[in-house]
Amino acid sequence: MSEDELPGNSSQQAFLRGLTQPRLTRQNFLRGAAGTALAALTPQISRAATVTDWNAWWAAQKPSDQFVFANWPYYIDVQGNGSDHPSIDAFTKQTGIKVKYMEVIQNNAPFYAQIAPVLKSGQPTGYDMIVMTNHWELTELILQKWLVPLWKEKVPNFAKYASPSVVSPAYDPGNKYTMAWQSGFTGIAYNPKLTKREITSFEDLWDPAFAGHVGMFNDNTELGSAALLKLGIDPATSTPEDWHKAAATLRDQKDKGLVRQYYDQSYINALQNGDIWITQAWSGDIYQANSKGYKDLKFVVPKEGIMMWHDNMAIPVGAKNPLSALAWMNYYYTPEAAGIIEDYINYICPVPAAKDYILNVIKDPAVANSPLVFPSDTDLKKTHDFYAFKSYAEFQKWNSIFNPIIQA
Amino acid sequence: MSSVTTLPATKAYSPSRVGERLLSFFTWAMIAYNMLPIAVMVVFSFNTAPNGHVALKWLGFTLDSYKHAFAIQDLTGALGNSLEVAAGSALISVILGTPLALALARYKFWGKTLTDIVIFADIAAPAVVVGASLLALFLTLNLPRGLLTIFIAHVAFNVAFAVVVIRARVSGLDRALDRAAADLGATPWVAFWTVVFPLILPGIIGAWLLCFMLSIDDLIITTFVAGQTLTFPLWVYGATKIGTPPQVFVLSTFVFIGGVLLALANAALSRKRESA
Amino acid sequence: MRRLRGKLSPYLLSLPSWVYLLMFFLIPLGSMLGMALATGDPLDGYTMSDNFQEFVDAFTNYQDTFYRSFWYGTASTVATLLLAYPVAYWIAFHAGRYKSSFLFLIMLPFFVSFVIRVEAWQFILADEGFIFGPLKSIGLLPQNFHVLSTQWAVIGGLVYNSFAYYVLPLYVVLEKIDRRLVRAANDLYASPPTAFVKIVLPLSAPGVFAGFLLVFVTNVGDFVNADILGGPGTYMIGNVIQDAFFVNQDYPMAAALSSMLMLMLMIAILLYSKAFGTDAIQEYAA
Amino acid sequence: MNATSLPRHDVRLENVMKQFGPWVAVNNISLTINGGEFFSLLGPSGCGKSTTLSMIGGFETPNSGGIYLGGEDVSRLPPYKRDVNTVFQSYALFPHLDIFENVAFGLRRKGLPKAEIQNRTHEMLNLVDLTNFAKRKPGQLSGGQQQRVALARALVNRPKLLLLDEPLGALDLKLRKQMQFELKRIQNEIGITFLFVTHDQEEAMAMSDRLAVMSRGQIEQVGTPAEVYDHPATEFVASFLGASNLIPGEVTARDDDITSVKLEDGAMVKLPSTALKIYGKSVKIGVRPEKFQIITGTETPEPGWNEIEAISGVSVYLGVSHQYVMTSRSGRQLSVYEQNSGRDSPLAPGTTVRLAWNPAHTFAVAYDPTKADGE
Repeated sequence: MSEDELPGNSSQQAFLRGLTQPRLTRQNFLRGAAGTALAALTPQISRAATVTDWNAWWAAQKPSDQFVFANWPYYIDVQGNGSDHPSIDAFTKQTGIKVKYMEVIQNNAPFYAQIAPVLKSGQPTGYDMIVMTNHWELTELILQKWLVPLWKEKVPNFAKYASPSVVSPAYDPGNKYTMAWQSGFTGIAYNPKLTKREITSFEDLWDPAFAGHVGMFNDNTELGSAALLKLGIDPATSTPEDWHKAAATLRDQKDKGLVRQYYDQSYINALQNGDIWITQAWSGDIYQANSKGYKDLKFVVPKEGIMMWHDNMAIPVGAKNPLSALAWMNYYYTPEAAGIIEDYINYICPVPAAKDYILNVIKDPAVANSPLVFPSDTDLKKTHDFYAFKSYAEFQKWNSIFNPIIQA
Repeated sequence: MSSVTTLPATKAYSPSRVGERLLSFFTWAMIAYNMLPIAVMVVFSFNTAPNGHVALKWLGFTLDSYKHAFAIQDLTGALGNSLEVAAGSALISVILGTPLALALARYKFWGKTLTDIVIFADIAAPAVVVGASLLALFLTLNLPRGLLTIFIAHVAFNVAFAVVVIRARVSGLDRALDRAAADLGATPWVAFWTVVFPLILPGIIGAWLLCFMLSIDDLIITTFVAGQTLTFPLWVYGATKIGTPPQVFVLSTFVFIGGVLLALANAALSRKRESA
Repeated sequence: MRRLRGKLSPYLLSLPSWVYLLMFFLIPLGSMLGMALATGDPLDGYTMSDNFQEFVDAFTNYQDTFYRSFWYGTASTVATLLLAYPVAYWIAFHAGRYKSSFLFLIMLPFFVSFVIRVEAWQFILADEGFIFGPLKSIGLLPQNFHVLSTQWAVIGGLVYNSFAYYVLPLYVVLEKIDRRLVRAANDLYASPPTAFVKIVLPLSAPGVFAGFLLVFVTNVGDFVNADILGGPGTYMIGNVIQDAFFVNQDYPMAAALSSMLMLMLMIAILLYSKAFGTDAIQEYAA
Repeated sequence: MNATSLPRHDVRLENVMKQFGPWVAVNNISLTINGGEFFSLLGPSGCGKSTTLSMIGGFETPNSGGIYLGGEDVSRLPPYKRDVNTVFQSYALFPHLDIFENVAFGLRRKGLPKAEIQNRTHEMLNLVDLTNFAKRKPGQLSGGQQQRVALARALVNRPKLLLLDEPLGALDLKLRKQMQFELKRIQNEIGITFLFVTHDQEEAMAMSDRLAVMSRGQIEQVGTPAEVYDHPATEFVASFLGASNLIPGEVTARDDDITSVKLEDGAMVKLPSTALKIYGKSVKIGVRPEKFQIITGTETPEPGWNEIEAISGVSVYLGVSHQYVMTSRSGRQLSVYEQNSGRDSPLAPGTTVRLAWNPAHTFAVAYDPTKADGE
């Protein structure tokens, strides 16, 4: 796990760190005052990732009785009218560790933008565990060494229960930094009452009959990938040329007044309210909506294929309670915990054994037998991966092609 | 004397009576328009919310959301943060703003025009710009974003409003009162606390209330400097993305009622003070 | 000694606020400008350079967004003026002893969070909401009709949120106008409309302009209305700045855009203070 | 209050000078006000009287010169350390305090015992006849009552000197007359030195023991009201205190008793040499309008009186008198008042008359014929 080991004991390390880590010097402050706010953003500020011997680091961690868990809204089981989460309660009962559960992640990019400057300035984010999709932001976190390499001996359940689809993924070989929380499909959802016909294809998002009532994602990775699929291109192997073609068809869609809005998670609200009739959608959201009274809404796997993504648990550097976070991961990778949570959130479960638990213990066959929660191998064959950016320049290229569609 | 000439004059213009009716109707219509969103908020706080979100359709009257008004801990906590920041930042703003208001209202000094411009720029600067520039500053200073930075930012935009409100009150104050106090043996310090301060106190209270309201309502600037700390508007803004829990409407209704009562009490008090 | 203290006192009194505003308003604005001149990317960090290209890019890339923001700002401010003026006029001239009660009614929405007010409009204007839903089901409106996600929803939201902010300065000037002046005008053969145009309107001009400036500046920089009520093609400069900070992490671009916005608005403010003085504007701002 | 027991203090100004930037507000004035005196500073607005008052009160510091109160130099003491109290023009009553607290304000600043504050305040409210208003706020009082509160608030501190800055300006005519007597009565009763500032010459004459007329930052004349009225030292004083007719002329002869002056229209007039304090050749002789006797037809004036010819113009009936505007032979406009005791009907315009007056009622001021005539 360790890369460049520093010789000597920990006090020497602290001394060396003291030499290399900047403090807020007067000069620094004056430079800020004199007109640049860049001190925190320049490489002169070395990073918290000056930890090089992660084994020693882990060994130095003391067990704690709490941890802070930053997650997306409605991404865990809920009981009653508010903030009661049975899975968390069970975890606390089992381990004595309290969880400060925060629903602070609306989307990958804004959340990354929120924590990146903090990490860059070497400060703790305040979170012990975060959940990030396998988009560029996760890659960037890994490249920046802003994630703590996991101490896998503490998570034996992962090896035991994890679905093959989340073991050693391309974006994190060997699960060095991440373990999947949920996977999911990005397909199409619609309200048959309003569309008045069945939807089968990405082409339908371009149907002029739905003008002003089509929802698209404002996450440009999702947006671009949908257009690529519509054009019959596999996003994972696409080229910048393909991107331009995809952008053109998206621009066409927008210019014709088809698009109601480029949504973040708020699309589900708009879909439920009838503001949009057809939209890019995440499978689990539609499942949840169905179970909460919006029975009309339908999720489809378009004939062109479907995007599969993975949301991953990770520990940001500077975390104060990493051992507790590991304990949670280990807890999550059990059929019981995964089952309780899965029965509520209905995305794709990374623990196949949870199916039996849901079927036999929770007795919810609708979820247990759903091909969208526990997809068959044939379904999995229809899925596509996102394009994996190899550099910031590549990511910028993608941005410069797709951002103007959303922003202009 | 004047009534003799004006009474028939006003009655003579019947077109202006019609105009007045129209205007009065228009005013009431605008007040209704002004209140519409609040009515929606209050009404829908009583709507049954089976899935934990406020639904567009009327699903039936319920008091459930009121029973569980504080069930969402994050939301309650965010409201607590908001109240704390609003009360505190308003207080600091008033403490900083009162001396400047005195200086601007009572002295001519070098840099006064510049001060005027800075104060106005602070009021008029777009919130995105203020928020973004403060974020840049806090990053430079390695200051962790949280309650403290929200607090600093809120004082930064509130100070100007405090100055303007208090200054108006100070300007209305007869300078002879100071002289009279000095003449009667009060040192400037004593004169301030016995005469000037009690007389500008309504202005100071008004400024505090304004700052409090601006602060508790601020979303844009807070977005930039909040870090992981949530304020009420931030939480609500986040919740709009996925559907608003009815508690948002319930707590807002509480805040609304509390604010109205506070304002009415203040008005009644100042009326009593003025007439007594 | 006493004279010295007398001379110093305005400076001593201004000092605390000045220090605060310097540290947390002026210097940050300055740094903003500095950051706009930097080059680099979030992976490798930024370095200072005299890169004015960022400003050129900011303008060329987001020219349309700037125009749009100024169009929304202007349209919403003019509309607010037209709605607020009669109300302020009626309260100042006809509300008699209920003046303060009416002002209180106008101020009431301030007791509810801005976001919730905007969100309530999302509720009210929803395609299948309690206004358009029934109209659609009885066929008065085409199924396809929607106000949300159009520029009119954004402008409408801006108008709603600035209404009270405009009534107040207008009320302040109108209330100060001596009613006898109107009588004098009537006496000198001016009909009520003429008296209004020749006497009341010119005398209320400072309030009209002060309110215009405040509302305009606030609205041009807004992003919440566009975000909640808008659709594709209603992006305002505020949204772009927010994205540049929080989505794309293009800090120099965010800084360049902010600086340009601030600069444009400062020019407007300075022109105003040249014309009307800085005292007046503060008076009506209160 | 045992007012007569209060010690009386004199006030002395020595070469006091006050400048605001380039503007000289008070130019090197010296003045002595006797202890127990009712003294007025009279002059038009902008003459420097208020600035002088401000310096005595301590609200302004002189650029040079000294102010002495009972022999003590107070010129650089702040107002709150001076035994001087002021009745302000606008009264400056504290709107948030009731009448009792307004009056007690100064005593509380001195830190007197509570009982004494109670006693002295009530005593003073009694003196100004406001005992029943102690619990009211200033806003609930009439102008005259407010004025009395202001007076009580200042006097209760038993100052060495009371400054009154046009305190009657805000009152209507009837109330003003009443308050003039009231002020006079109180001053008599307690005997404190009063310094009264006003631009109203009638008010100043009615109330003052002595007065000083100021113009352009300087004192033009100091004296009793009668001295200043009957023998104004300058043209400014002559015209500021009541109406006067000023006619240029040249001194032709002068001895210890009588001086002869040849007026511009050729008439010769005499006046007592004591009235002529100037020794130049060119003078303006002055006669108050009420001193003229109008002589028509063949009537003759009293022996030894001065006499000039004039043509009557328009007249105004004022009840007790008729006021005429007449034109002298040299074309000068003259103002003439005649008691309504003799003539049945006013003189028709255009009537040629002679105006006669007692030489003792003649005064003279300096005249520089090279300067444009001000009249």
